[in-house]
Amino acid sequence: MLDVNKIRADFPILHQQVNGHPLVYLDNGATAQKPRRVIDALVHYYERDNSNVHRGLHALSMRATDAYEGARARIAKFINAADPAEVIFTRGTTESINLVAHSWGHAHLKPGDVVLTTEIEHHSNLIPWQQAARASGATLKYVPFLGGDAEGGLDLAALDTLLTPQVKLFAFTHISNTLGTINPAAELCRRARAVGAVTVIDAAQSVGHMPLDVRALGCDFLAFSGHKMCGPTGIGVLYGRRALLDKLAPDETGGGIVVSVTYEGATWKPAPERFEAGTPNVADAIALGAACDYLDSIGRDQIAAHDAVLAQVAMEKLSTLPGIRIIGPRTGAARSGLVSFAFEGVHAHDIVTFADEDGVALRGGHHCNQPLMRKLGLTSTTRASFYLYNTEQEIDALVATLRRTLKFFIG
Amino acid sequence: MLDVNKIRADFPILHQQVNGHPLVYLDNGATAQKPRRVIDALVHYYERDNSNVHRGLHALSMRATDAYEGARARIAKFINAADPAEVIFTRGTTESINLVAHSWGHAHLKPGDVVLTTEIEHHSNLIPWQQAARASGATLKYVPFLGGDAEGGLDLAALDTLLTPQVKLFAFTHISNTLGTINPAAELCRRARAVGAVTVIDAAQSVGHMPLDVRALGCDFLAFSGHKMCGPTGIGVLYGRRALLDKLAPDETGGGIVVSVTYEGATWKPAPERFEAGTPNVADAIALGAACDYLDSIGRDQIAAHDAVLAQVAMEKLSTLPGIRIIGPRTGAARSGLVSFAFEGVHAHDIVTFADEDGVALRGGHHCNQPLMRKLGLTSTTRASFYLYNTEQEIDALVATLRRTLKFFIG
Amino acid sequence: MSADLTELYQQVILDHNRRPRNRGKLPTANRVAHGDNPSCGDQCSVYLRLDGDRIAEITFDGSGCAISQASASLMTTQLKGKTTADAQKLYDEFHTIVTTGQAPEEISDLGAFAGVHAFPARIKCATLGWHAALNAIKGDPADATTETHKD
Amino acid sequence: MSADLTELYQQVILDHNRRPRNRGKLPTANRVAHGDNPSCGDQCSVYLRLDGDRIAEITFDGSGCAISQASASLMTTQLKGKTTADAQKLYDEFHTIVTTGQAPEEISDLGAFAGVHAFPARIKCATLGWHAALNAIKGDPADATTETHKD
Ligand SMILES: Cc1ncc(COP(=O)(O)O)c(C=O)c1O
Ligand SMILES: Cc1ncc(COP(=O)(O)O)c(C=O)c1O
Repeated sequence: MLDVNKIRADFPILHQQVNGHPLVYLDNGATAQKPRRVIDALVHYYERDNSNVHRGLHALSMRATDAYEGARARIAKFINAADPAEVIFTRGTTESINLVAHSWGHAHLKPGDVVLTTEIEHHSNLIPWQQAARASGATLKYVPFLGGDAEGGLDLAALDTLLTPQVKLFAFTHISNTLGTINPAAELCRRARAVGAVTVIDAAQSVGHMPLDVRALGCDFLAFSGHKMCGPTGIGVLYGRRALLDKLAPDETGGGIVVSVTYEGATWKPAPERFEAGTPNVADAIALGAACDYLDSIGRDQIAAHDAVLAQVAMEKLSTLPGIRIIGPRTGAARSGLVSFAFEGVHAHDIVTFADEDGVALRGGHHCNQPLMRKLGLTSTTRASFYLYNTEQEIDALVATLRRTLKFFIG
Repeated sequence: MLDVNKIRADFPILHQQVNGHPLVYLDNGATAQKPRRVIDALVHYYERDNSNVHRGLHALSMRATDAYEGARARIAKFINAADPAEVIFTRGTTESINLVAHSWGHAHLKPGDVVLTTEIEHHSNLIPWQQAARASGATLKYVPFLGGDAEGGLDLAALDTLLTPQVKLFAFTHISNTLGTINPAAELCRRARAVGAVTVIDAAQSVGHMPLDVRALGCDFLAFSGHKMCGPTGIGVLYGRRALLDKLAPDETGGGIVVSVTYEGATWKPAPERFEAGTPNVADAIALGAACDYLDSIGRDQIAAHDAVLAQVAMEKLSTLPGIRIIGPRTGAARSGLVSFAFEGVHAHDIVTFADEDGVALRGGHHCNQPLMRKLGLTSTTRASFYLYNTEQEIDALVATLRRTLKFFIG
Repeated sequence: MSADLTELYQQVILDHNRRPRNRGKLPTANRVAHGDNPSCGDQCSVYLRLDGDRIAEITFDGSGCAISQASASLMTTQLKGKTTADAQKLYDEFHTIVTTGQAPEEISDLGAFAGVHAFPARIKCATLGWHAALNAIKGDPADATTETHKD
Repeated sequence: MSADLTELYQQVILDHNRRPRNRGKLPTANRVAHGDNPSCGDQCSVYLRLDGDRIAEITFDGSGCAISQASASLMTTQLKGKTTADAQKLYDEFHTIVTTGQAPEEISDLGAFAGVHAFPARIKCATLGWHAALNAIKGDPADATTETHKD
């Protein structure tokens, strides 16, 4: 069990009033808050060690380089990568996926090939593949999702038909940011590997919320963002298997990635440098390492259990509200710590505005999932998403504010 | 005249000992240090306002969005852009240039076209154009540089011949990071425009060091990094003229840039959103706005004058050292606040290591300028680069440590 | 409920949200335009029958929050029978109302949207239908995406 | 000068830097390899004449800091006449010296590089020539880029 009071003390932002009420932050699916330790890592860096990395031999530059490469090693450990060189720093999940779609897609995709993804992807794991397919002449196909109690789960029977030898790459989300579905990622990788497809996991919603081991998952690439796992904005990771990275050309080029440059051309350093053109986001990478330390000091297994309990409690309490439709997998199915819901006749944005009046931070909209929304017959949902610092009392506050809103709009 | 003592008090990092000596930080060409105000902006954001932007209607999200868009407007003012929408946030100069090379290059370059750049460019304003030329079949040409007293100045006579109607794009640096050359950017833009070429200015070394006005320069694109102008790492800007941006497709795709998405395709929002896929680096963008406030509170004209005096004093004092070769334009020519030099028989890295023993932070190497180094007949130089917090006493410390080093190696 | 929120969700707005006027496609329309609010997913289509420079008939269709739906509904009641020049003038007044909270005396129901100014993120909702209507008048087939406009 | 720096720039290193041994191309070479230190621009080419598994002759060429040039120079004096197996063994010992600062008793001049361990950023400089030599022995035409190696 998490000592949530102790944890809350680590997060300065939580201790504020919003519109006269204590802040109830239930928008963790969009971004997580930052513990003191992460903020301190930034301050420490800028007050003591700030310097450009890699190309410097003076004390600050060596300290900065050690801290930056130390963060890379720390993150490699966090996801159990075989080699720190498999951790490439990016701006976030979106950039990580674009890097694979551009560099890998450009080198490997051709007409007749199939890129496979699913119907429940975030726009960031959807549009880059539409673009890669268009640029190469490959075909993009989607694994459909199920309805009923397993709503939002992938149709694994359809996968049998879809996973042909023409499939060169299979990109799927670990956890759906709208439905809360937890996909059986290791199984999906195993089956993709069986037909020779490269796998890309969108771990934006999972890496900070549950134990994650890239070697146990057996994926080729895995993308995530620091800001959703208590790290700073502007930093994320592309994990790639070394054997694949060493054969890939860089997407962005410039300083820091080259062995030799003439006016005619350039040769590349190996990974990870090859993929990190320009001055990297040193401070935020270091602070992301601090976020790993923080989460591991709490325990991601504990966090996952805590998230699951809150989601369960939330679903039970929310289902007492008149006219609510809760989206995503029901009892039994694997489900993460977020709950999306909708009411007939009251729009998500009005709900979010009313909740904000009571200090409750929710998200309403299409959650960067427009095609999925359409399939669900909705234009938007309201989403409450939980993390290690949330409490059952906060769920009561959520239910209370929703009840007031419904009363106002529906009577 | 700058009140340097007062300024130094704003920079926590400067008040430390390195190897038993007060830190003398002369590596500003690589990255600048951060004033308290910039660090505080980060802390304030993470302690009070942190939230995802754009898609949220709760208090934190609205505050974060206002601060993020406020930073965009602040930076637009800093460079005198006509419209905040012309400011696109990137990771830094390198990513900004890659964005133009990819998006603009892909749409506009074809065999027979010429991309023009110069022989003195940083790898980040060189390799992306080599790649764009290769991908499109265009030819890459270089404006040569001069020797003698104007060493490193561009050969403007050669430009007459080079600037033909085949030139579709001309990319050049505002200030050379190795030579200190200040290019006549407005004139270069004017002449490029006369043949219908689009202009890209690498302002990495200039924007934080002198007043800069994109409309007075008359450029189409301009790229810079936050970390070299007292802002945080991981944030930079691509300025683009609105008329050009609105016709450009995004390079990276994903959440936040779309109007409508189906399983078949997507349509883009206008600039700047179109070019900022995924969760942006909110905190660092806001802190970059704070860096603009800070620099303007001092005055960039004042900073430019201070830099120039230090460079002048440094060149005079350095020229007393036996066997020194000072690189870059001499008396009279436009010159920024950095000085590169070399000694026969003592390698830059040994110099930097010895200087570090005395607390003096220098950079030695090819400065991401390998082809230029070769043309200069050098493999590396040592560079001292100045900023608003540096003093003449620090130049004395520099000269003293160099003298000791020369004594050790040469006798 | 806070005063701001009561101001935002005035009776007239709730009423138009519950019972939208002039909702649905217009079979006789000779102009149509569509508006999107991409950040939140609100959508609004406006159908017009222009008779010379007079708006003879107008309807709307779409989905979104109470503010966007009520605003589109109320707009149709205000624009019907007006000239296109009047429509632009009314929009300018409406824009002033939602951005400043200042409603001129003579303006009746549109003044109900004065509360929006305290919720800047919702201005886009309130103006979505108006942007679509003005685009329809202009005969501009491009989507009226609220984020291209400076509201 | 600090003790660390004196340790780094030992007399034997300065001597090899000032008067490099076996410098220049080797006309009779049957093996050659090139090494790069991309972060700092140091370069080193090593030329070998292998006679069976014995290094009959060895020279180097390149540019870089005192550490890299002295190390390459000293290396040539140590490897000449050795078998390729001995060369690998010597490199392993050298690597231990520069990463730990511990020089075994019996090793003579190579011990001069023990001071490098206090300057981790310079380990790449000290090993550059060695990487090129081992690649030449292996007949590996690929550049020995120090950043591919875990020093
Ligand atoms: C002239 C010039 N251009 C481009 C760059 C690249 O900037 P960044 O590494 O911040 O992307 C630099 C700095 O290293 C520079 O000095
Ligand atoms: C499942 C999923 N994938 C991708 C993303 C995109 O992450 P980012 O915006 O940090 O690039 C998100 C978050 O918005 C997400 O929830």
